[in-house]
Amino acid sequence: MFESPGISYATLWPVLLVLAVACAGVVVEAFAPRAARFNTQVSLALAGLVAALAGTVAVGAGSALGASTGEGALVIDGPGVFSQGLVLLVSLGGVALFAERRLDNGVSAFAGQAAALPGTSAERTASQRGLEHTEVYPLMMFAVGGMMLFCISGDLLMLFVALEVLSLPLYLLTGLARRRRLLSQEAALKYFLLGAFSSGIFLYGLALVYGFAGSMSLADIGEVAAEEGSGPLLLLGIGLMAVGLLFKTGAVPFHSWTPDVYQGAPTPVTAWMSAATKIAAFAAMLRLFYVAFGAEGDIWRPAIGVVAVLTMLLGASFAIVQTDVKRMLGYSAVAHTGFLLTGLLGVQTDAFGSTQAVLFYLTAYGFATLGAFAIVSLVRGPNGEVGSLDRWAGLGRTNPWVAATFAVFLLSMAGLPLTAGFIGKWGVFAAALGAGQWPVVVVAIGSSIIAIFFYVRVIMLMFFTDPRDDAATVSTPSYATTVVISLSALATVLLGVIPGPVLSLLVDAGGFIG
Amino acid sequence: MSFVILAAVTVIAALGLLFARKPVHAALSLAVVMIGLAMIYATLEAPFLFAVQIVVYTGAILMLFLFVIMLVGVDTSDTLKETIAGQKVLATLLGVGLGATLIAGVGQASIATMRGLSSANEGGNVQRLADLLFSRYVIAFEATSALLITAAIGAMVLAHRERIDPKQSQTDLAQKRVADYAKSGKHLGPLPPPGTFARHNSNDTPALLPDGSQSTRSVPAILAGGRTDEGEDA
Amino acid sequence: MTDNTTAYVILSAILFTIGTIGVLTRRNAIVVFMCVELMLNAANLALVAFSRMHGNLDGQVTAFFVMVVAAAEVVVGLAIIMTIFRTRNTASVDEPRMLKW
Amino acid sequence: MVNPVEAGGVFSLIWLVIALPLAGAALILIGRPLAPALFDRVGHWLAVVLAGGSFVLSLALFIAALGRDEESRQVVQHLYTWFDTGDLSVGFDLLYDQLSGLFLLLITGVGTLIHVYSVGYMAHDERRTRFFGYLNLFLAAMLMLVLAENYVGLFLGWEGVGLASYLLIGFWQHKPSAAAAAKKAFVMNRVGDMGLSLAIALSFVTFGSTSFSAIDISDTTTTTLNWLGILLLVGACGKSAQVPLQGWLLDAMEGPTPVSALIHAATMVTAGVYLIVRSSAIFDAAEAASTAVVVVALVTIIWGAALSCVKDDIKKVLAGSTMSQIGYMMLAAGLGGPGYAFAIFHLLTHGFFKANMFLGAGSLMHGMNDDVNLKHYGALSRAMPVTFLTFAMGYLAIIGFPGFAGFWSKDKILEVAFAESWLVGIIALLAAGVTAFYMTRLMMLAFFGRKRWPEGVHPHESPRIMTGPLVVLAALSVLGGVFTLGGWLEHWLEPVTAIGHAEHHGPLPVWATSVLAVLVVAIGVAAAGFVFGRRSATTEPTPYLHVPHIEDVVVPPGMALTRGALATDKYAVDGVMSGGPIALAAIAGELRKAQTGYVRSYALSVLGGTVLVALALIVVS
Amino acid sequence: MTLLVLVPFAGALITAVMPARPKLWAFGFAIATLVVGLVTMFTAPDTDLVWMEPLGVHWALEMDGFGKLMVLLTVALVPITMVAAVKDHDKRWYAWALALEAFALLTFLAADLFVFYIAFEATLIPAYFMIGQHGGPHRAKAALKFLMFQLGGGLVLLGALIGFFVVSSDAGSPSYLISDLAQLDIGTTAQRWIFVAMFIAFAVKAPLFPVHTWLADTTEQATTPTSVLLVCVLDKIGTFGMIRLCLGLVPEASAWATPVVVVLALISIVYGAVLAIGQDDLLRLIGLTSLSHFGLITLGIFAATREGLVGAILYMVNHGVATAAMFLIAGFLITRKGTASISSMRGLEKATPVLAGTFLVAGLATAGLPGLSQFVSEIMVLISAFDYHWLVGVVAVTAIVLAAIYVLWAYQRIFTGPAQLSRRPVHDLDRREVGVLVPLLVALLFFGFVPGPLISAAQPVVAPLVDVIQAGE
Repeated sequence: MFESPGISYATLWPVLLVLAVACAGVVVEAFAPRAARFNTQVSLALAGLVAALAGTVAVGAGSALGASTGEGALVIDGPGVFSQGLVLLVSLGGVALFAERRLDNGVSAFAGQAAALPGTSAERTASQRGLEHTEVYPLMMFAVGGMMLFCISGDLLMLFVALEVLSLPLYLLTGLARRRRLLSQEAALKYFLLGAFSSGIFLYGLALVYGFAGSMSLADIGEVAAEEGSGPLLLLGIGLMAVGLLFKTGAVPFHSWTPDVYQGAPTPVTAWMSAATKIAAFAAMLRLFYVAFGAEGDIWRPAIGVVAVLTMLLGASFAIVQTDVKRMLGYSAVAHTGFLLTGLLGVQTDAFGSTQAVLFYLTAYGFATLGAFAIVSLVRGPNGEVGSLDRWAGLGRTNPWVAATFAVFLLSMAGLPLTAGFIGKWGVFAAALGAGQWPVVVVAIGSSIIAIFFYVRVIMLMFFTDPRDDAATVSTPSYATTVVISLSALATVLLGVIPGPVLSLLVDAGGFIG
Repeated sequence: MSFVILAAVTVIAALGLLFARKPVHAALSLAVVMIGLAMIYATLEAPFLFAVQIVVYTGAILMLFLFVIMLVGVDTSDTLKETIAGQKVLATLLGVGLGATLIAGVGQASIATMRGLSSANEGGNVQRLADLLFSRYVIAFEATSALLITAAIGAMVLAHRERIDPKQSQTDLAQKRVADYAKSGKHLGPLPPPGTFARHNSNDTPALLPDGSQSTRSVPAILAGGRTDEGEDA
Repeated sequence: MTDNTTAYVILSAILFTIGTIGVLTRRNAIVVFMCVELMLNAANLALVAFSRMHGNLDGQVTAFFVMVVAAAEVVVGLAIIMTIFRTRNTASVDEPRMLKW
Repeated sequence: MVNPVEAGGVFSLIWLVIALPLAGAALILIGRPLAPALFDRVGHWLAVVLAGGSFVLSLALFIAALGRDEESRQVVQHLYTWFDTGDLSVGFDLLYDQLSGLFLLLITGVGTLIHVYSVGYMAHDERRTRFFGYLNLFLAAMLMLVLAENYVGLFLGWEGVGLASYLLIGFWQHKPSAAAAAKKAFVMNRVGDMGLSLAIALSFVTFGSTSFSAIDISDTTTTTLNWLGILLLVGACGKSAQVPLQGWLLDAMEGPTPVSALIHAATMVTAGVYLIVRSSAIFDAAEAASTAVVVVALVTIIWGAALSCVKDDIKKVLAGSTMSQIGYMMLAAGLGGPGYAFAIFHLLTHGFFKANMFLGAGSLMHGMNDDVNLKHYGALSRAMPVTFLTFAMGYLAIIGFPGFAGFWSKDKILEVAFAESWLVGIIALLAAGVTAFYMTRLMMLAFFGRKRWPEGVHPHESPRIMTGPLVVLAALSVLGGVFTLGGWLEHWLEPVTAIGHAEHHGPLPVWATSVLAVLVVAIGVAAAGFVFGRRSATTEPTPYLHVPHIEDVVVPPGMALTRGALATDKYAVDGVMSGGPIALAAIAGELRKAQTGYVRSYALSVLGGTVLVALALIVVS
Repeated sequence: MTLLVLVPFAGALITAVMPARPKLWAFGFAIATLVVGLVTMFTAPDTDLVWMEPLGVHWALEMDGFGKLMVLLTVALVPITMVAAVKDHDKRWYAWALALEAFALLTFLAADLFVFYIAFEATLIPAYFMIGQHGGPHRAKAALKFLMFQLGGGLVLLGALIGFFVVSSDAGSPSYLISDLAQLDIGTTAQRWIFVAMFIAFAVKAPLFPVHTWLADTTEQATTPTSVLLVCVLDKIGTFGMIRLCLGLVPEASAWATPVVVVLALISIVYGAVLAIGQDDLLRLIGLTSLSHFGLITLGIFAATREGLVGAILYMVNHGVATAAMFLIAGFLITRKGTASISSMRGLEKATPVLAGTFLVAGLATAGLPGLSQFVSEIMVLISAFDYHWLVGVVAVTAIVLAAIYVLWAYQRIFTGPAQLSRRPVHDLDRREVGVLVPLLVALLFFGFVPGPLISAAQPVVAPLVDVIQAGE
């Protein structure tokens, strides 16, 4: 009766490695002396991610591409592997940001004693002793592992489990800020409750889809749907599952956690999470919608289109009125979700189709947001990071290079040519327009105009406004953050100037398969 | 028939979740729902789930809930009065709307009658589940381990308070006190109680020492300096 | 004993609805979270019912996984709720609202 | 009809006629800031010499033309292609023909005299050198105007004289009135130029070219020709100060008096007449346009005469008179046929006597410390005898005293006017009487009667350098009539105006017209003598009814329009353009309140979205 | 040809980092660009390299007659403005100016629509910083407004860009080469949408009514060298695009839209001039005159006759020179008076005759005085407008009166009247300033009488366009 499953470890080992590193991290946490933990954890995480990245590249270049493994639970296809690689890349940056200890007098951005009450002497002592939670590294590695699984999940159950694996550590990491812990804890609570709520909805949708198809496998669902046509069960299932994923990506009206969590979470977490979660969620969403629900495209496109329109418009509009830079970037993340959803409305083609468009957009956005939040973490006052945009005024005069780099990220998010964001925006719009979704594209262009306003306003503030008396200053970071910022900026510009190789890579990677 | 009874029980118990003022009552009604569901699982040819539902869900998870409720304060009770304008009405409307949509959708769908699990369960429900679990779903199964480890770390990080310094014994404290006195002349005895010989007996009024001077040490640090401020440096 | 899946699914839909309404209307974080658990349970019921309808065990396996996931989620969730409670002395979800607008 | 031959011989120097004064202008205007001392010493003489050279050359050309047979008197010199877009080709071509030959003589001749006069008149102005630069620039532009072989080239000169006129009217820029007058002149000229521009466009659209030689009415509808004529008339009205675009001319008297003589009497203002005569081929075939010219001319004749009767400023009296006289020219041109030649004839004689009188007026002002108010004059005939005598020659010429230049030219115009119709004839005749009236008034107030000089004024005769040109011009005023001897002028211009000696038979015999004219003039003189001959001592300004000019009617609403446009731009257009973001921000500012911070509200929106998506899917399917 | 773009770009980078004498370096690079530009004009072959293969994007550059004129204008104006800017601009401005030059040149050279778009948008960044870093007290706001309008227009253009991609992909393999796009058979509806998108973008750029409101604010706040580069070079990209892309790629839709465009152009002509008349701020005034002039250029373009198009192209060059002179003179004036408010100036002719003279010449050039270069183009445009419809000609021709009013009234208010008593003596132009203006004024005069070279450059570009359009009608 029992047949041992055919698991292709040759294609799967990067994921497993990441999870193994996470477990190893836990072991380190238990047995290594306190003083050694930081260095061990960081090097372990970095080494694991680099190895996994190399493995992913090898898998991507290898012949195994296009196979499914674990009896169809995981699908190793081009887009999946690409997004895995992307997750790993931004996670490398994330680890570097996590490990930044120069900014805040030799301690990281994470709480010294999460269990100590905010404002008590215990908390202060913990800070003074330079305590920190090195558990964040294993937590992060678990999340990365979850994301990588999410990217290549071939059945609904895997999808659900991966979703939880990536979510739980995020809830925890959100609540671990060293400064402004009340905000951080509030963000964690909100993120958790809403996340649990939406994953409940997702799960119910999953159940309905299973009820319709009688199978968990995405490919089977696609076949059944193509054969039998859509029924209410499937449609409701699509709707509820979409909610779960739209929530993760922060689409309106499921976005309300985004600004709060982006603001409350420790900035390194925000930086990494905003990039990595979006990549993983969209990779999963593309696969789900193209492979399992591809036959229902004409039905879900209008609904997703409406969501995309709402997301772009509201995300951009709300960002205009923000005064806190992290919150503003949070709303901007919402707007970007809208643009990505616009790309989702396209169709898969063997040339430059919506898969390529969305993945390129994610690449561009990932680097930009990682870099932007990294810079946010540098801009500080006497009591830690300064979020208030007013106090950013004049940064371009006092710190031209930092401000200029921030401007590059903002311009990329705004989609100006010669930055990666432009090609990304071009791609998703082209994908949608190619599928005849011109009304959404028209709105997208309109919202881009709105969005530009707040990006440019920040640039104006930094370069053309006189600094206030209590203006923020830029702390000198360690190499870790510097490298992350520099490489992100470099990638942002390079992908804007010579996007050809990446585009070709994406076209060669082909579409999602069942 | 058994289904109708069980359904009625579970729905009523579930409603208890909405209307119980005390969290404990809510937890107990959730327990009823879960046990009810467990019984339904049994009727649905899922004996393994029946057991797990009772053992794990009701026995472990729900107990965790109760445990935390006890911790948080078993006596607290919610008023059911809504503080956010329109929340209750909208929530009910939308919730019922969603429910109606679901029910209508499910009802409309020509759901086939049960095929039954007799063939799938051949050789025992648990065995067949195990087959699936360790073949097709083995990776997911492994992944859940990550989930559980995460949960464990999470609980540790958020709840466990690590001792920063080795615990000091009575001897250590006494020796330190004497050493301090030798070095800086710090007072050996206990702190003067606040308000002693002072005009007011409030805690933030410094005590007067025998020589008539004020003893700043008599005011608790928290009152003298105040708590560190939360939020941005304003 | 009915052989009609619809009844089970409708029951699960009702429970799911009650769960969602509970999330939206209850203020005690723990109760809110219990309502989420109710939603998961509702989904489980549907899964098990569908499993029987289709004559395969995938639904049951999934339900089992959901329980595991729920267990992990509960641990994390309750830990977070505890943290909030310790700093603010309240378990109300309405209380922490420094982050807004 | 223009049908020229290629330039050769002395005619290959046509360009030099323009180039000489142009070079003068360039040298002076650029050189003066670089080498002030040198140019202040010799600049004005340089200008005089170059203007004189131009005159000599013009004379040589005229003699050469006289020596040629009739067919080859029209000469074109192709300098280079100005611009050529394939369809639209405009050459930088100069045309010397009978018409432009006469103009050349007038412009360079009178121009040179006025240059000489100015040497004296401007002797004490610190910016004299620049004045001469402008004068040379004017000459060059005016010569370009009359030598151009196509409408675009003409337009170049046309605008060039406008520019020079602007610079010269506003020469004394420190006077706000002068600056305003200069601007007004240019702008009103430009209103006319709109007509001319459109005429250029229409001629290109109609004839496929802007060249005079391309004018071919055979394939063209009368409507088009009428429109073309009317557009040209609009242009002419602007430049020649015809009603309704006459308002600038009187203000232009703010400029130095030699300018008034040269530009606003003898040459530039007659460009409109030149334009119409040059376009005679069009007007001959455009009945309605010709009628329009006649109507405009008659109104202007009366209007100008009326102005002259009431103005106390001697220059304004003369300016009004100029308007009126140009009206006569326009009248003749509008009547067509031999009228073209008579228009040119009157133009020439008017050029002489009016320049004479303006310079005379300048001489008077010179003696009177730049006072222009006639009421402050009186009994100057003895104080300034030369000026008086030369002025008198001009006076007799303008009122048409038999034998003087003006008699011959005005007489011819009255002839064709009567030939056209009784009404036209009588209006023209009566206006001649009015002319006599106001000119006599001027004479009486200035030279006779009591001294009404303000205190401290000691009139004296002007220096030789100023009176010299006066004498020459006075002589021409007397002798200008020679052109018409034996119908020479009509014959000479025949190839240009393309008319035969069509006999014109009016209701009156020719001699009767002359007699009538003399009679009416005599009445005018007598009336003026009667009114102003007494030893009136008043220095009160003459009262008159102010009739709003077109600019008075247009400018206030125009400024209101501008203000309205500004407000519209700021609030409506920019309000919509820039207000959008503001409104959006306001809306977003309100909507963001939906982000209440209550996690349950967030959950509510999630649920709302769920219902939305679910329903949308159901509905779409 | 790539070199022509790279030289100023490298110059920008070097200027930005050069510690010593950065302005001199910048000027050197501007001159080098001028030289390279002139050499390239006669020798360089077209460039065509594959850039982004999946998108069909080529790094393709070519220079036709139209491009040559625009390149000439750009490479000539940049060094001139640099000399004018030397006193009150720091090295950042110089670096940005070179960057602006590089991107502007790229738009004029682009033979690939994608490259054109990238350069089109990229110009905005330097422009934004140039406005925002030097100028009036409200420059940040003006810069923001400028950028918002321009980027808005640019995003609309992005719509057209994507439209082309979709059409081109449907027709086979995607290509953005303009020559390939011109061969495409685009459906009527798609063509019209694409046209509308492109036209909006170019109308914002150029600018035309009613999307012109950024112009006056920008010119008011920016320094005059910045305004020169913005209005005289950058805005030309708008009209350049109208000819190259609207007429060139979607001629049928252009013909379809002509009535509306003509009306907008007419409104711009009259409205811009009327607004200019009412301005008290000299810089706003000059900015708004450009609105009027861009109306005329657009009119010439869409009248789509041979002389109209040639006239429009010439107008772009001549307007560039004349308005540059106007701005720079205004700048010199403002540095002397410390204000741009006309009402606070009076009688300056006395103290600064040369300045007054140059103002008058440049002003009259913008007013289309014959003999100065702008006249030739203006008369061509007017003729073609009249040819299009007599009423259009009649409305357009009012420009010559209105222009006379705004130029001369400004002159009257600033330079005439009794001289102002001022504590600070006002000096006439110094040598540097004269040196800046002389080339411009000579060009105005020279091309006024000898526009032949310009026309012969423009003609071959225009001929095929007119043929296509007339064949379509």
